[in-house]
Amino acid sequence: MEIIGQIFLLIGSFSLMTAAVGLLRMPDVYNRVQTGTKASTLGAIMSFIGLAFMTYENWGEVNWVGRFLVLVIFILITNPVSSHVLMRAAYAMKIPLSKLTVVDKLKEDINNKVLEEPKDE
Amino acid sequence: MKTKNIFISFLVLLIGWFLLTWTLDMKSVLIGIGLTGMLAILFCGSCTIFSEIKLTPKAFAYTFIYLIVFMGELVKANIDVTRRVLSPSLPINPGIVKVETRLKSKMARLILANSITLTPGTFTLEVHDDAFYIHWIDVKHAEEAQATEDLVRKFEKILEEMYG
Amino acid sequence: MGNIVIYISITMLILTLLAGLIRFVKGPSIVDRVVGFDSMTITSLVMIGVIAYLSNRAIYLDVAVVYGLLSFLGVIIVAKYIQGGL
Amino acid sequence: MNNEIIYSVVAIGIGLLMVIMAVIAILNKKLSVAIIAAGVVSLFASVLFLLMSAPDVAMTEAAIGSGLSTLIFFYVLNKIKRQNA
Repeated sequence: MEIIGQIFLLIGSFSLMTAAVGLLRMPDVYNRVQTGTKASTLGAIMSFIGLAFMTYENWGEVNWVGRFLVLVIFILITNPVSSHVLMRAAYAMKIPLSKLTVVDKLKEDINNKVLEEPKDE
Repeated sequence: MKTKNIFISFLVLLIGWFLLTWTLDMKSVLIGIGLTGMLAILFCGSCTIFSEIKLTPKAFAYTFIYLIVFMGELVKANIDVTRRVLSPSLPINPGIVKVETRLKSKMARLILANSITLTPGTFTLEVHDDAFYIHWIDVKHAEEAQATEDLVRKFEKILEEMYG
Repeated sequence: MGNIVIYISITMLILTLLAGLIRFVKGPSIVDRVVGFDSMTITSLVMIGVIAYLSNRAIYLDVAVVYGLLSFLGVIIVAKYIQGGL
Repeated sequence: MNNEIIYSVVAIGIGLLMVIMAVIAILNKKLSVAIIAAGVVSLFASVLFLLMSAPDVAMTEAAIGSGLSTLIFFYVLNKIKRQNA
Protein backbone atom coordinates (compact mmCIF):
# COMPACT_ATOMS: atom_id res chain seq x y z
CA MET A 1 0.00 0.00 0.00
CA GLU A 2 2.73 2.41 0.96
CA ILE A 3 4.79 1.53 -2.12
CA ILE A 4 1.82 2.39 -4.38
CA GLY A 5 1.48 5.74 -2.65
CA GLN A 6 5.17 6.51 -3.06
CA ILE A 7 5.08 5.66 -6.76
CA PHE A 8 2.07 7.94 -7.23
CA LEU A 9 3.80 10.75 -5.33
CA LEU A 10 6.94 10.44 -7.45
CA ILE A 11 4.96 10.49 -10.72
CA GLY A 12 3.02 13.50 -9.50
CA SER A 13 6.10 15.51 -8.55
CA PHE A 14 7.78 14.61 -11.82
CA SER A 15 4.70 15.79 -13.72
CA LEU A 16 4.75 19.08 -11.79
CA MET A 17 8.41 19.53 -12.71
CA THR A 18 7.62 18.84 -16.37
CA ALA A 19 5.02 21.57 -16.22
CA ALA A 20 7.65 23.93 -14.83
CA VAL A 21 10.08 23.07 -17.65
CA GLY A 22 7.30 23.73 -20.16
CA LEU A 23 6.63 27.05 -18.44
CA LEU A 24 10.24 28.04 -19.05
CA ARG A 25 10.72 26.78 -22.60
CA MET A 26 7.52 27.56 -24.50
CA PRO A 27 7.60 30.47 -26.95
CA ASP A 28 4.34 32.36 -26.31
CA VAL A 29 1.64 32.91 -23.68
CA TYR A 30 -0.90 30.45 -25.05
CA ASN A 31 1.47 27.49 -25.05
CA ARG A 32 2.66 28.44 -21.58
CA VAL A 33 -0.89 28.33 -20.28
CA GLN A 34 -1.32 24.96 -21.98
CA THR A 35 1.65 23.26 -20.38
CA GLY A 36 1.91 25.31 -17.23
CA THR A 37 -1.53 25.02 -15.74
CA LYS A 38 -2.69 21.67 -17.02
CA ALA A 39 0.24 19.33 -16.65
CA SER A 40 0.30 20.65 -13.10
CA THR A 41 -3.35 19.61 -12.68
CA LEU A 42 -2.53 15.96 -13.26
CA GLY A 43 0.60 16.32 -11.12
CA ALA A 44 -1.34 17.70 -8.16
CA ILE A 45 -4.06 15.06 -8.45
CA MET A 46 -1.50 12.24 -8.63
CA SER A 47 0.40 13.61 -5.62
CA PHE A 48 -2.74 13.92 -3.52
CA ILE A 49 -3.82 10.37 -4.38
CA GLY A 50 -0.35 9.12 -3.47
CA LEU A 51 -0.37 10.96 -0.14
CA ALA A 52 -3.82 9.55 0.60
CA PHE A 53 -2.48 6.04 0.03
CA MET A 54 0.56 6.73 2.20
CA THR A 55 -1.57 7.60 5.24
CA TYR A 56 -3.52 4.31 5.17
CA GLU A 57 -2.57 3.40 8.75
CA ASN A 58 -4.96 5.86 10.38
CA TRP A 59 -7.80 6.10 7.87
CA GLY A 60 -10.26 5.02 10.53
CA GLU A 61 -9.61 7.60 13.21
CA VAL A 62 -8.58 10.75 11.35
CA ASN A 63 -10.18 12.17 8.21
CA TRP A 64 -7.36 12.04 5.65
CA VAL A 65 -9.15 10.62 2.63
CA GLY A 66 -12.12 12.99 2.76
CA ARG A 67 -9.95 16.10 2.77
CA PHE A 68 -7.75 14.80 -0.06
CA LEU A 69 -10.85 13.92 -2.09
CA VAL A 70 -12.27 17.41 -1.54
CA LEU A 71 -8.96 18.88 -2.74
CA VAL A 72 -8.91 16.67 -5.87
CA ILE A 73 -12.52 17.46 -6.80
CA PHE A 74 -11.90 21.15 -6.19
CA ILE A 75 -8.84 21.23 -8.44
CA LEU A 76 -10.70 19.30 -11.15
CA ILE A 77 -13.55 21.81 -11.13
CA THR A 78 -11.75 25.14 -10.77
CA ASN A 79 -8.58 24.68 -12.80
CA PRO A 80 -10.09 24.57 -16.33
CA VAL A 81 -12.30 27.56 -15.53
CA SER A 82 -9.45 29.75 -14.30
CA SER A 83 -7.11 28.87 -17.16
CA HIS A 84 -9.87 29.45 -19.71
CA VAL A 85 -10.60 32.89 -18.25
CA LEU A 86 -6.88 33.68 -18.30
CA MET A 87 -6.48 32.70 -21.94
CA ARG A 88 -9.53 34.72 -23.01
CA ALA A 89 -8.00 37.72 -21.26
CA ALA A 90 -4.75 37.15 -23.14
CA TYR A 91 -6.63 37.01 -26.44
CA ALA A 92 -8.56 40.18 -25.59
CA MET A 93 -5.27 41.96 -24.83
CA LYS A 94 -4.19 41.03 -28.41
CA ILE A 95 -0.95 39.39 -27.30
CA PRO A 96 0.48 38.06 -30.58
CA LEU A 97 0.70 34.33 -31.26
CA SER A 98 4.19 32.95 -31.81
CA LYS A 99 5.80 32.59 -35.23
CA LEU A 100 5.36 28.83 -35.20
CA THR A 101 1.57 29.14 -35.39
CA VAL A 102 0.02 27.31 -38.31
CA VAL A 103 -3.60 28.41 -38.46
CA ASP A 104 -5.87 30.89 -36.64
CA LYS A 105 -9.51 30.23 -37.43
CA LEU A 106 -10.76 32.63 -34.74
CA LYS A 107 -8.99 35.59 -36.37
CA GLU A 108 -10.38 34.61 -39.78
CA ASP A 109 -13.91 34.46 -38.42
CA ILE A 110 -13.55 37.82 -36.72
CA ASN A 111 -12.33 39.33 -39.97
CA ASN A 112 -15.23 37.72 -41.86
CA LYS A 113 -17.69 39.25 -39.34
CA VAL A 114 -19.02 35.83 -38.35
CA LEU A 115 -18.68 36.80 -34.70
CA GLU A 116 -17.69 39.87 -32.79
CA GLU A 117 -14.39 40.31 -31.04
CA PRO A 118 -14.07 39.01 -27.45
CA LYS A 119 -13.45 42.03 -25.25
CA ASP A 120 -14.89 44.10 -22.41
CA GLU A 121 -18.11 42.83 -20.91
CA MET B 1 -38.12 19.93 -13.06
CA LYS B 2 -37.61 22.12 -10.03
CA THR B 3 -37.93 19.36 -7.46
CA LYS B 4 -35.38 17.26 -9.33
CA ASN B 5 -32.92 20.15 -9.27
CA ILE B 6 -33.43 20.59 -5.52
CA PHE B 7 -33.01 16.85 -4.93
CA ILE B 8 -29.74 16.58 -6.88
CA SER B 9 -28.33 19.70 -5.20
CA PHE B 10 -29.25 18.16 -1.84
CA LEU B 11 -27.40 14.94 -2.73
CA VAL B 12 -24.27 16.83 -3.85
CA LEU B 13 -24.22 18.96 -0.69
CA LEU B 14 -24.77 15.90 1.51
CA ILE B 15 -21.81 14.11 -0.13
CA GLY B 16 -19.71 17.20 0.59
CA TRP B 17 -20.84 17.15 4.24
CA PHE B 18 -19.89 13.48 4.62
CA LEU B 19 -16.49 14.04 3.00
CA LEU B 20 -15.68 16.87 5.38
CA THR B 21 -16.97 15.36 8.62
CA TRP B 22 -16.06 11.70 7.94
CA THR B 23 -18.25 10.20 10.63
CA LEU B 24 -21.47 8.18 10.78
CA ASP B 25 -22.49 9.50 14.17
CA MET B 26 -26.28 9.79 14.43
CA LYS B 27 -26.32 13.41 15.60
CA SER B 28 -23.89 14.57 12.93
CA VAL B 29 -25.80 12.82 10.15
CA LEU B 30 -29.10 14.34 11.27
CA ILE B 31 -27.61 17.84 11.46
CA GLY B 32 -26.09 17.37 8.01
CA ILE B 33 -29.36 16.25 6.45
CA GLY B 34 -31.21 19.18 8.02
CA LEU B 35 -28.67 21.80 7.00
CA THR B 36 -28.16 20.60 3.42
CA GLY B 37 -31.87 20.17 2.88
CA MET B 38 -32.52 23.70 4.06
CA LEU B 39 -29.77 25.10 1.85
CA ALA B 40 -31.02 23.20 -1.21
CA ILE B 41 -34.63 24.33 -0.73
CA LEU B 42 -33.69 27.95 -0.07
CA PHE B 43 -31.09 28.56 -2.75
CA CYS B 44 -31.26 25.91 -5.46
CA GLY B 45 -34.79 26.50 -6.72
CA SER B 46 -33.89 29.30 -9.09
CA CYS B 47 -30.74 27.94 -10.74
CA THR B 48 -31.56 25.00 -12.98
CA ILE B 49 -28.13 23.65 -13.83
CA PHE B 50 -28.74 20.15 -12.46
CA SER B 51 -32.20 19.66 -13.89
CA GLU B 52 -30.94 18.08 -17.11
CA ILE B 53 -29.34 15.07 -15.46
CA LYS B 54 -31.20 11.81 -16.07
CA LEU B 55 -31.52 9.56 -13.05
CA THR B 56 -31.65 6.23 -14.88
CA PRO B 57 -29.26 3.27 -14.38
CA LYS B 58 -28.07 3.62 -17.99
CA ALA B 59 -27.00 7.21 -17.36
CA PHE B 60 -25.07 6.14 -14.26
CA ALA B 61 -23.31 3.39 -16.20
CA TYR B 62 -22.33 5.83 -18.94
CA THR B 63 -21.08 8.28 -16.30
CA PHE B 64 -18.65 5.64 -15.05
CA ILE B 65 -17.58 4.83 -18.63
CA TYR B 66 -17.05 8.53 -19.24
CA LEU B 67 -14.86 8.89 -16.16
CA ILE B 68 -12.70 5.93 -17.22
CA VAL B 69 -12.36 7.18 -20.81
CA PHE B 70 -11.55 10.67 -19.58
CA MET B 71 -8.85 9.48 -17.17
CA GLY B 72 -7.29 7.39 -19.95
CA GLU B 73 -7.25 10.37 -22.32
CA LEU B 74 -5.78 12.57 -19.55
CA VAL B 75 -2.86 10.23 -18.90
CA LYS B 76 -2.22 9.61 -22.63
CA ALA B 77 -2.22 13.31 -23.48
CA ASN B 78 0.01 14.07 -20.50
CA ILE B 79 2.62 11.57 -21.66
CA ASP B 80 2.48 13.11 -25.13
CA VAL B 81 2.96 16.66 -23.81
CA THR B 82 5.79 15.49 -21.51
CA ARG B 83 7.60 13.99 -24.51
CA ARG B 84 7.16 17.22 -26.46
CA VAL B 85 8.40 19.43 -23.63
CA LEU B 86 11.44 17.38 -22.73
CA SER B 87 12.73 16.72 -26.26
CA PRO B 88 15.48 19.20 -27.16
CA SER B 89 14.10 20.46 -30.48
CA LEU B 90 10.66 21.42 -29.01
CA PRO B 91 8.42 19.86 -31.71
CA ILE B 92 5.31 22.01 -31.37
CA ASN B 93 2.96 23.10 -34.10
CA PRO B 94 0.33 25.34 -32.50
CA GLY B 95 -2.81 26.87 -33.98
CA ILE B 96 -6.46 27.68 -33.39
CA VAL B 97 -8.99 25.37 -35.04
CA LYS B 98 -12.78 25.42 -35.13
CA VAL B 99 -14.97 22.44 -34.27
CA GLU B 100 -18.72 21.89 -34.21
CA THR B 101 -20.68 20.09 -31.54
CA ARG B 102 -24.06 18.38 -31.76
CA LEU B 103 -24.86 18.60 -28.06
CA LYS B 104 -27.84 20.70 -27.05
CA SER B 105 -28.04 20.68 -23.23
CA LYS B 106 -26.03 23.24 -21.27
CA MET B 107 -24.56 20.82 -18.75
CA ALA B 108 -23.27 18.49 -21.45
CA ARG B 109 -21.60 21.39 -23.23
CA LEU B 110 -20.02 22.52 -19.96
CA ILE B 111 -18.62 19.05 -19.33
CA LEU B 112 -17.38 18.78 -22.93
CA ALA B 113 -15.61 22.14 -22.84
CA ASN B 114 -14.04 21.40 -19.46
CA SER B 115 -12.87 18.00 -20.65
CA ILE B 116 -11.25 19.52 -23.72
CA THR B 117 -9.58 22.12 -21.52
CA LEU B 118 -8.31 19.60 -18.98
CA THR B 119 -6.74 17.37 -21.61
CA PRO B 120 -3.26 18.81 -22.14
CA GLY B 121 -2.59 19.95 -25.67
CA THR B 122 -6.09 21.22 -26.42
CA PHE B 123 -7.79 24.26 -24.98
CA THR B 124 -11.26 25.78 -25.46
CA LEU B 125 -10.71 29.46 -26.16
CA GLU B 126 -14.11 30.73 -27.26
CA VAL B 127 -17.61 29.34 -27.58
CA HIS B 128 -20.04 30.78 -30.11
CA ASP B 129 -23.36 29.04 -30.91
CA ASP B 130 -22.36 25.53 -31.96
CA ALA B 131 -18.73 26.33 -32.64
CA PHE B 132 -15.86 25.78 -30.24
CA TYR B 133 -12.59 27.54 -31.03
CA ILE B 134 -9.77 25.34 -29.78
CA HIS B 135 -6.11 26.17 -29.33
CA TRP B 136 -4.25 22.99 -30.28
CA ILE B 137 -0.58 22.53 -29.53
CA ASP B 138 0.01 20.17 -32.46
CA VAL B 139 -2.34 20.85 -35.37
CA LYS B 140 -2.85 17.71 -37.43
CA HIS B 141 -5.88 18.81 -39.47
CA ALA B 142 -6.79 22.44 -40.04
CA GLU B 143 -10.20 21.66 -41.60
CA GLU B 144 -13.28 21.70 -39.47
CA ALA B 145 -14.61 18.19 -40.09
CA GLN B 146 -11.31 16.41 -39.52
CA ALA B 147 -10.55 18.33 -36.34
CA THR B 148 -14.03 17.61 -35.00
CA GLU B 149 -13.53 13.94 -35.73
CA ASP B 150 -10.23 13.97 -33.85
CA LEU B 151 -11.05 16.05 -30.80
CA VAL B 152 -14.74 16.02 -29.98
CA ARG B 153 -16.29 12.74 -31.09
CA LYS B 154 -14.77 10.45 -28.47
CA PHE B 155 -16.31 12.46 -25.63
CA GLU B 156 -19.46 13.43 -27.48
CA LYS B 157 -20.66 9.89 -28.13
CA ILE B 158 -20.80 9.12 -24.40
CA LEU B 159 -22.23 12.51 -23.43
CA GLU B 160 -25.07 12.04 -25.90
CA GLU B 161 -26.01 8.84 -24.13
CA MET B 162 -25.83 10.58 -20.75
CA TYR B 163 -27.91 13.63 -21.54
CA GLY B 164 -29.91 12.59 -24.59
CA MET C 1 13.10 4.10 1.62
CA GLY C 2 10.20 6.34 2.57
CA ASN C 3 12.47 9.20 3.46
CA ILE C 4 14.33 9.04 0.13
CA VAL C 5 11.05 9.41 -1.79
CA ILE C 6 10.10 12.39 0.35
CA TYR C 7 13.53 13.98 -0.22
CA ILE C 8 13.28 13.55 -3.99
CA SER C 9 9.76 14.93 -4.22
CA ILE C 10 10.57 17.92 -1.97
CA THR C 11 13.56 18.73 -4.22
CA MET C 12 11.35 18.56 -7.31
CA LEU C 13 8.75 20.81 -5.67
CA ILE C 14 11.36 23.45 -4.76
CA LEU C 15 12.71 23.36 -8.33
CA THR C 16 9.17 23.89 -9.61
CA LEU C 17 8.74 26.90 -7.31
CA LEU C 18 12.02 28.27 -8.65
CA ALA C 19 10.85 27.88 -12.27
CA GLY C 20 7.64 29.72 -11.45
CA LEU C 21 9.71 32.50 -9.90
CA ILE C 22 11.89 32.79 -13.02
CA ARG C 23 8.81 33.03 -15.23
CA PHE C 24 7.41 35.67 -12.86
CA VAL C 25 10.57 37.78 -13.10
CA LYS C 26 11.06 37.40 -16.86
CA GLY C 27 7.47 37.34 -18.10
CA PRO C 28 6.92 40.01 -20.73
CA SER C 29 3.19 40.46 -20.16
CA ILE C 30 1.00 40.32 -17.06
CA VAL C 31 -0.62 37.05 -18.16
CA ASP C 32 2.77 35.30 -17.97
CA ARG C 33 3.14 36.49 -14.42
CA VAL C 34 -0.32 35.24 -13.48
CA VAL C 35 0.51 31.84 -14.99
CA GLY C 36 3.66 31.72 -12.84
CA PHE C 37 1.57 32.65 -9.79
CA ASP C 38 -0.91 29.86 -10.55
CA SER C 39 1.85 27.29 -10.93
CA MET C 40 3.43 28.37 -7.65
CA THR C 41 0.06 28.10 -5.90
CA ILE C 42 -0.58 24.53 -6.99
CA THR C 43 2.98 23.55 -6.05
CA SER C 44 2.51 25.05 -2.59
CA LEU C 45 -0.72 23.07 -2.19
CA VAL C 46 1.18 19.83 -2.82
CA MET C 47 3.92 21.00 -0.46
CA ILE C 48 1.36 21.65 2.31
CA GLY C 49 0.10 18.10 1.75
CA VAL C 50 3.60 16.67 2.12
CA ILE C 51 4.19 18.71 5.30
CA ALA C 52 0.88 17.46 6.72
CA TYR C 53 1.93 13.87 5.99
CA LEU C 54 5.34 14.37 7.63
CA SER C 55 4.00 15.92 10.82
CA ASN C 56 1.04 13.48 10.84
CA ARG C 57 -1.61 16.13 11.48
CA ALA C 58 -4.63 16.13 9.17
CA ILE C 59 -5.77 19.58 10.29
CA TYR C 60 -3.05 21.13 8.09
CA LEU C 61 -4.97 20.08 4.98
CA ASP C 62 -7.72 22.58 5.81
CA VAL C 63 -5.24 25.33 5.01
CA ALA C 64 -4.73 23.76 1.59
CA VAL C 65 -8.49 23.67 0.96
CA VAL C 66 -8.90 27.35 1.93
CA TYR C 67 -5.90 28.34 -0.12
CA GLY C 68 -7.09 26.51 -3.23
CA LEU C 69 -10.44 28.30 -3.03
CA LEU C 70 -8.91 31.76 -2.62
CA SER C 71 -6.26 31.42 -5.32
CA PHE C 72 -9.01 30.58 -7.82
CA LEU C 73 -10.69 33.84 -6.79
CA GLY C 74 -7.42 35.74 -7.28
CA VAL C 75 -6.89 34.48 -10.84
CA ILE C 76 -10.47 35.37 -11.78
CA ILE C 77 -10.04 38.89 -10.33
CA VAL C 78 -6.85 39.53 -12.31
CA ALA C 79 -8.46 38.31 -15.54
CA LYS C 80 -11.50 40.54 -14.99
CA TYR C 81 -9.18 43.48 -14.29
CA ILE C 82 -7.30 42.86 -17.55
CA GLN C 83 -10.54 42.72 -19.52
CA GLY C 84 -11.64 46.05 -18.09
CA GLY C 85 -14.65 45.28 -15.91
CA LEU C 86 -14.58 44.47 -12.20
CA MET D 1 14.91 14.14 13.72
CA ASN D 2 14.85 13.63 9.96
CA ASN D 3 11.81 15.84 9.69
CA GLU D 4 13.78 18.74 11.16
CA ILE D 5 16.25 18.64 8.26
CA ILE D 6 13.47 18.65 5.67
CA TYR D 7 11.68 21.48 7.46
CA SER D 8 14.86 23.59 7.58
CA VAL D 9 15.57 23.05 3.86
CA VAL D 10 12.00 23.98 2.90
CA ALA D 11 12.02 26.99 5.21
CA ILE D 12 15.30 28.32 3.80
CA GLY D 13 14.13 27.88 0.19
CA ILE D 14 10.78 29.54 0.81
CA GLY D 15 12.41 32.38 2.74
CA LEU D 16 14.73 33.15 -0.17
CA LEU D 17 11.79 33.13 -2.58
CA MET D 18 9.91 35.49 -0.24
CA VAL D 19 12.80 37.96 -0.18
CA ILE D 20 13.07 37.99 -3.99
CA MET D 21 9.31 38.47 -4.32
CA ALA D 22 9.30 41.35 -1.83
CA VAL D 23 12.10 43.10 -3.75
CA ILE D 24 10.09 42.72 -6.98
CA ALA D 25 7.01 44.13 -5.26
CA ILE D 26 8.95 47.20 -4.18
CA LEU D 27 10.98 47.90 -7.30
CA ASN D 28 8.52 47.16 -10.10
CA LYS D 29 7.01 50.12 -11.94
CA LYS D 30 3.68 48.47 -12.78
CA LEU D 31 1.21 48.50 -9.90
CA SER D 32 -0.64 45.32 -10.91
CA VAL D 33 2.60 43.29 -10.93
CA ALA D 34 3.45 44.63 -7.49
CA ILE D 35 0.06 43.57 -6.15
CA ILE D 36 0.43 40.02 -7.48
CA ALA D 37 3.95 39.85 -6.00
CA ALA D 38 2.56 40.88 -2.62
CA GLY D 39 0.02 38.08 -2.93
CA VAL D 40 2.81 35.57 -3.59
CA VAL D 41 4.69 36.80 -0.50
CA SER D 42 1.52 36.23 1.50
CA LEU D 43 1.20 32.69 0.12
CA PHE D 44 4.74 31.74 1.13
CA ALA D 45 4.24 33.34 4.53
CA SER D 46 1.27 31.05 5.08
CA VAL D 47 3.41 27.99 4.23
CA LEU D 48 6.04 29.24 6.71
CA PHE D 49 3.44 29.63 9.46
CA LEU D 50 2.42 26.05 8.75
CA LEU D 51 6.02 24.91 9.20
CA MET D 52 6.04 26.58 12.61
CA SER D 53 2.94 24.45 13.45
CA ALA D 54 0.38 27.25 13.56
CA PRO D 55 -2.40 26.18 11.17
CA ASP D 56 -4.92 28.76 12.40
CA VAL D 57 -2.58 31.68 11.69
CA ALA D 58 -1.76 30.13 8.32
CA MET D 59 -5.44 29.93 7.42
CA THR D 60 -6.04 33.54 8.39
CA GLU D 61 -2.98 34.67 6.46
CA ALA D 62 -4.20 32.81 3.34
CA ALA D 63 -7.69 34.28 3.61
CA ILE D 64 -6.82 37.88 4.43
CA GLY D 65 -3.41 38.44 2.88
CA SER D 66 -3.85 36.56 -0.33
CA GLY D 67 -7.58 36.68 -0.99
CA LEU D 68 -9.12 39.79 0.46
CA SER D 69 -6.25 42.26 0.13
CA THR D 70 -5.63 41.32 -3.51
CA LEU D 71 -9.33 41.82 -4.27
CA ILE D 72 -9.45 45.23 -2.56
CA PHE D 73 -6.22 46.43 -4.19
CA PHE D 74 -7.44 45.51 -7.67
CA TYR D 75 -10.84 47.07 -7.01
CA VAL D 76 -9.28 50.37 -5.95
CA LEU D 77 -6.81 50.31 -8.86
CA ASN D 78 -9.70 49.86 -11.28
CA LYS D 79 -11.58 52.80 -9.74
CA ILE D 80 -8.54 55.07 -9.96
CA LYS D 81 -7.96 54.18 -13.60
CA ARG D 82 -11.60 54.91 -14.49
CA GLN D 83 -11.46 58.34 -12.86
CA ASN D 84 -8.21 59.37 -14.52
CA ALA D 85 -9.28 58.38 -18.03
